[in-house]
Amino acid sequence: MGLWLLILIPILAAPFAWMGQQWSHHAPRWIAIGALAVDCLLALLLGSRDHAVQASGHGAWLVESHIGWIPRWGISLHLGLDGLSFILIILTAFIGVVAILASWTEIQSRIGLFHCHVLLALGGVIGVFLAIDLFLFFFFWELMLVPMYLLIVIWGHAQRRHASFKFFLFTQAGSLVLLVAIVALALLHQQATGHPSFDYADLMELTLGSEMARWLMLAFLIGFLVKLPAPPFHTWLPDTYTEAPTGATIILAGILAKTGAYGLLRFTIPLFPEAMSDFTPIVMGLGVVGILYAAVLACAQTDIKRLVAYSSISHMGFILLGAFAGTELALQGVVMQMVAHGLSTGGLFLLAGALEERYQTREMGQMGGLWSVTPRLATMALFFACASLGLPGMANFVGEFLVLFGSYATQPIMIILVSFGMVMAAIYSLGMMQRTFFGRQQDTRSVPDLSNVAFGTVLLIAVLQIWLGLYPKAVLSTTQPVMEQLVRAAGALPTLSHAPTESLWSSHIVALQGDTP
Amino acid sequence: MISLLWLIPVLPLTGFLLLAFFGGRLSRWQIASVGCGSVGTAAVTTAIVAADFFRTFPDQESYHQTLWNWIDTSGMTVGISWYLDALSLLMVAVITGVGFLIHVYSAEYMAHDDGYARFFAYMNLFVSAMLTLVLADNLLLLYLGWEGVGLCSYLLIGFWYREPEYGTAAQKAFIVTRIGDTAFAIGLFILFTQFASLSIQQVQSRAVEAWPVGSNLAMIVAVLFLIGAVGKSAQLPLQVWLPDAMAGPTPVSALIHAATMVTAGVYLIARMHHLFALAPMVQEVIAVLGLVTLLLAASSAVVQTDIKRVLAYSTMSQIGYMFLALGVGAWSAALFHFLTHSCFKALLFLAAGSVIHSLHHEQDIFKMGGLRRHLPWTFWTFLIGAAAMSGVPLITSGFYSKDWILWSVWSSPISHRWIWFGALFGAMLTGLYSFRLIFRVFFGEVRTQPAGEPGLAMRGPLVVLAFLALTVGFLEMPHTLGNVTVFSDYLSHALPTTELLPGIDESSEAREQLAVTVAALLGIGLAALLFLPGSLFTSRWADQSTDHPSMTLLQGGWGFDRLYDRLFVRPWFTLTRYPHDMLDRGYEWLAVCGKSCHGWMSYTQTGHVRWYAATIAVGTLMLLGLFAM
Amino acid sequence: MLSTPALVLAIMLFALGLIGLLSRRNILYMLLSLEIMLNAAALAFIAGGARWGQVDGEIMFLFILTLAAAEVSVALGIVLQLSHRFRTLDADAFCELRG
Amino acid sequence: MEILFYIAAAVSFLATVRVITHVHPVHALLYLVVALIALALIFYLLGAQFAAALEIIIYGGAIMVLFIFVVMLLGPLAVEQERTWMTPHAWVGPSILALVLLGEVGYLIAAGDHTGSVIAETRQKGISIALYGPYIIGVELASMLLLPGLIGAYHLGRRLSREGRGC
Repeated sequence: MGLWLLILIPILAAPFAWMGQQWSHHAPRWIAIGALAVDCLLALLLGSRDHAVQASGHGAWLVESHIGWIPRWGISLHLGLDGLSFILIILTAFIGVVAILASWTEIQSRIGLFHCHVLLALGGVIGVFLAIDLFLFFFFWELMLVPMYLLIVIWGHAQRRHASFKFFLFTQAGSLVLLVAIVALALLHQQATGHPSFDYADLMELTLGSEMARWLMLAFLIGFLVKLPAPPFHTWLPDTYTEAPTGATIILAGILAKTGAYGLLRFTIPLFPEAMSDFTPIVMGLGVVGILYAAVLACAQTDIKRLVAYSSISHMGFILLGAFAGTELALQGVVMQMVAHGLSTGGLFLLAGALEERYQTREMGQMGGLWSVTPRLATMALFFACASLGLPGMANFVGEFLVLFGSYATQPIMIILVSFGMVMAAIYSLGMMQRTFFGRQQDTRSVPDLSNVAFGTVLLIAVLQIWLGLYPKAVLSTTQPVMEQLVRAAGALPTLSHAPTESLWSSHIVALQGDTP
Repeated sequence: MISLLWLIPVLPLTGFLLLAFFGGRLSRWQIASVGCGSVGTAAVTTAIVAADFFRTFPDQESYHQTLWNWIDTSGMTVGISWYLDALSLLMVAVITGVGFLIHVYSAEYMAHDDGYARFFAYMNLFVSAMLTLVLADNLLLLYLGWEGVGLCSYLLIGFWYREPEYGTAAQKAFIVTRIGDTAFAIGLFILFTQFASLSIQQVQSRAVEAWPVGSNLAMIVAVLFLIGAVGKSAQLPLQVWLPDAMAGPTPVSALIHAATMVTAGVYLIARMHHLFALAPMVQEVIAVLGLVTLLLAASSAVVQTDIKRVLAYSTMSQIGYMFLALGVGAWSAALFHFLTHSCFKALLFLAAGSVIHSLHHEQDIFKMGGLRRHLPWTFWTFLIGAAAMSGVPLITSGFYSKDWILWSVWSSPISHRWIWFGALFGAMLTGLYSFRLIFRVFFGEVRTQPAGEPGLAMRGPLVVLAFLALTVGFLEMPHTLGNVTVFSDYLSHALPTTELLPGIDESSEAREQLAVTVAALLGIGLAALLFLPGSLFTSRWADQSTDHPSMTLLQGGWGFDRLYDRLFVRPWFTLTRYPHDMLDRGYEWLAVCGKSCHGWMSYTQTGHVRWYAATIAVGTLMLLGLFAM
Repeated sequence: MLSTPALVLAIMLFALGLIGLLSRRNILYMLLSLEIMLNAAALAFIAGGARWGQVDGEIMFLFILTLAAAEVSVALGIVLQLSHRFRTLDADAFCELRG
Repeated sequence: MEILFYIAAAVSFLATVRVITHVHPVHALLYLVVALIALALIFYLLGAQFAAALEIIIYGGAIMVLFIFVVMLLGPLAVEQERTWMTPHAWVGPSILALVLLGEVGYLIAAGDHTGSVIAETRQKGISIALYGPYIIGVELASMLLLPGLIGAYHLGRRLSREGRGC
């Protein structure tokens, strides 16, 4: 029941947040923060209890909840919490609070409705991270989309209609493909066993014809790649991130993008291990292209939010790269990167939004020399620029480097290419700092520095960045069993090998010594 | 007491945190005491740790301390752990010692700057990162320090952020070194994939076991590490950032771009010497790179007009000597030159800063002159520094270190004679450009009136450094002159001793030393001839025509900037000129298509009810017809 | 026995209604034509019911009657609105919904 | 019997033709009423007496009255036609056709065939049972259809009156 509470708390709090507007301006905000905080605590409680790992089917679920729903179609209310979803739910609640704090001054109209939508979207996201019945998963997948759309179209900036429409079209198209594949899987299960099933564990045991598996895998892949996003499906992202209100952008970049990555890890890879093997180099190639292409475009931007948006695409490329590298190390890196990216882009968008709020422009050409005007903002921007360029000691570095270390064994050439992305990351991050905060001051208006609320928020993210950068174990040890299992599940792949181990090393030595005279 | 080791990098870090969070609320005096105090206590801690280390030294060659496991997952174990041996202790001592002196100096030098707290915060962060770099037990932690010092270098070069050119210089420094860092990172990937470890000692011992000398992988990794080192240490071909880096405040140039950070490459190669020993061809490349860099930089230094740029090029040139030494396997000689260099180059920069300070931020040496009488302290200390850099024999440290390098080049089995001649020519050029500065700045008539000698906080470090620049050399003296081997004995526990060619004897060493002495004195003499006011050629060379093509080439550091501009920078800007996403164009096109289709279809929507009724009827008829068939 | 000619009549009436619907521009006539068509359909149901001796045809008639009543009440309301707004009964004038 | 059917069919056909060809709405309405009555007769002949009665009461009565009301409400639009509406040939045609139908009904009464009423009674029961048995959903739907019809008519009419006042 605890799992249901995780989903229901934000959803049930949503109408109260709406109504709260009648009482005071801040009531919706506090209701939303309270709901998310309770959610976060509950998740911590559920995740940290000493559970005996239930070996039901293929999931090593810490907590599981199974209620029948529509037995005729094999649909049940099946939720499961494991290390991966645990981490992501904590992240969701945290980023949600950050998004609300970031909108503290920006959102002044229809405050109640805004927070209602935020809570609904987050409830949907948590549902996505928990559902292990594919039908239920899809339900939540759609549930999180509609409030997001409304958030953009009601509170967005000048081009919001275009952006929200694009966002909706892309994500809906992806969802449609996903839906078709999910239904097809259930029907195939019916063919094989006589009754349809949407259950994760049942579908894992399903053996598919290679042709069929390939098509279904492609559908799952595309559905999640759109959300991630990876090229060539990424073009909705810059428009959307730019036009959405800051809070919504933080949720989009910090959490929604993770649902795509989560889908890849949870469904695409374990459900179709054989079919993936052919596609692994292509998908990893997409990751590489994404990293480099988006980095080049980020360097070309003059709009600060678009720059951050492209950098965000570039960072998501690491997730794609690591997810399909097939080594446990790379997968651990992916998890780390998911968390780190959520924190760093969340922070960057918060700051970019604060700049936009102050100067009513996003053009970096009209800024410059703001260090002396807004020192707090500038310092924090510098911090997050460093995080984004992968400075060691920050969580992003751990994520990126684990991915690179883990993938080098299988794809050395790609990793070398990706390394150029690291140089480009330096170029665009520092370029952003230079054009915005350094140099001569273009706009001599005096604007207020970061408010205490916003500064505290950013500082909190920064502390988390450093903490996870120096002590990533907090995340990694939680997800390690999940990733071990994932590698085992995908172990059928011929191209994949485990991270080098002591024994592997010594055999290597023996082989080499055999060669040398 | 040796367990206090972890405090050494943590103390400056604490200073940084204090200044970063409370810098705005502290008075200048408090800021300076936090900034200098943190580094000073780190220096004291170093002394305590060193004392403890030496107590057990030859028996226990290294000390290992793990604070916590940084990354420990899926076959990768990397700790936040320190490794102290003779090499890292030397580095730590230089960093904290020289660093402390420079901090004290800055307390006065930067006294009137707005960003006082910011400056000390960055400086403390730098010291912390640099200490992490040299104390790191594993390559990943080393990389952390490596990138950390890069960041601090960036921040400090662009310290006066209102000047766009300074910002450009800062970005250039970071990006160029990042290219090297990236190669370094790839090297890490290869090593980890091969040996499942990142511990420096473990990796090297496994590499020695697994890779035969000259094996491909060893070469590749060595080359990648070399690129990293070259980037950090401003050697060819990634040297272009260092002259521009002089945009930062002068103490920054002294600490980062002379004494410590730029020598990180030297440290890296020395640290990974087992690996480099497996790749002799790469070692040769190192030697040649060092030689070429030292010659190019020295020749450029001769014609610079900006006092700090002269020193920047001289730094490149001196680090070229260190690389040369590393290349011929004279590990200890390279480190010895590092030690003397950080003393005399820090001294030179600080003295130059003193000059600049008193001339109201005038840096053009053609607008200086005759400062000898006005700034006696500065003059004498600068003179000592310049003498040490040129290698004035017997009394300066620079002589002993440079002589040791040249002797190693001469006697090493993996060197060539022409390299030695090149290096000798470089020594001559060193004397030339060092004393050109002296004669231009301190002799002749006064062109800009100085404000007067700086205060105690600036003079003190100058004097201490001048003393060190003279005396540090006595730690190691050749056979022919006293045969003191304190330094090489000490380092022999961390680095292999230099191999000598068979059949080399003391007489040839004496001859070689004579050549070095002559070269250095020749350079000084030439400088006196050309630049000393009142001498023979001065009038002809005084109004040095700077528009001569060869002169511009030399002044621009042999045109590397322009070359890279053509090769990389401009194509890159062309590539990033359009902020539009080409893929997005595809989708937009799709949208336009859809729109026009929709427009076309909407012509059928006439709004006439009868038309709709008719189409329904026709449609029904067609359907009926279909069923009928 | 009478159902076949009744069906023929139904078809003829339906066709007439359709012709009226398509040829008249006056919205009122179009509504009348619609009524004719509905009646034709009702006739067809009744004839069918009579042919098979079942009550379903008449029940369908009842539904059609209900439908017609509802339709007419709303449609005439719309006609009143339109005529009020456009001052004409020309159906082709009411084409604001065109694409 | 058959001849009665054919005559009624002819009447309804001719009346319908006049409905769609006539230029005056009131005339057309008159013809439509005639056509509906003829249809009612045909229903009766086909054995659907209840339907025939409803056809006359609801269609020929209620719905057509609605139409008439509307035509009258549209007064200003058709005011110049007002005079021509009441010319003799306006009601001559419908009258003739109606007389034909009257004759038919008279003949039916005179023929004294009353067996139909007995059949009608049993049929009626069948209809009712079916209507509230298997077709209950349909009845519900019909009621749901009528309610919006009611609301729609009320709403549209109300808007008109308010706007009218506004003008």
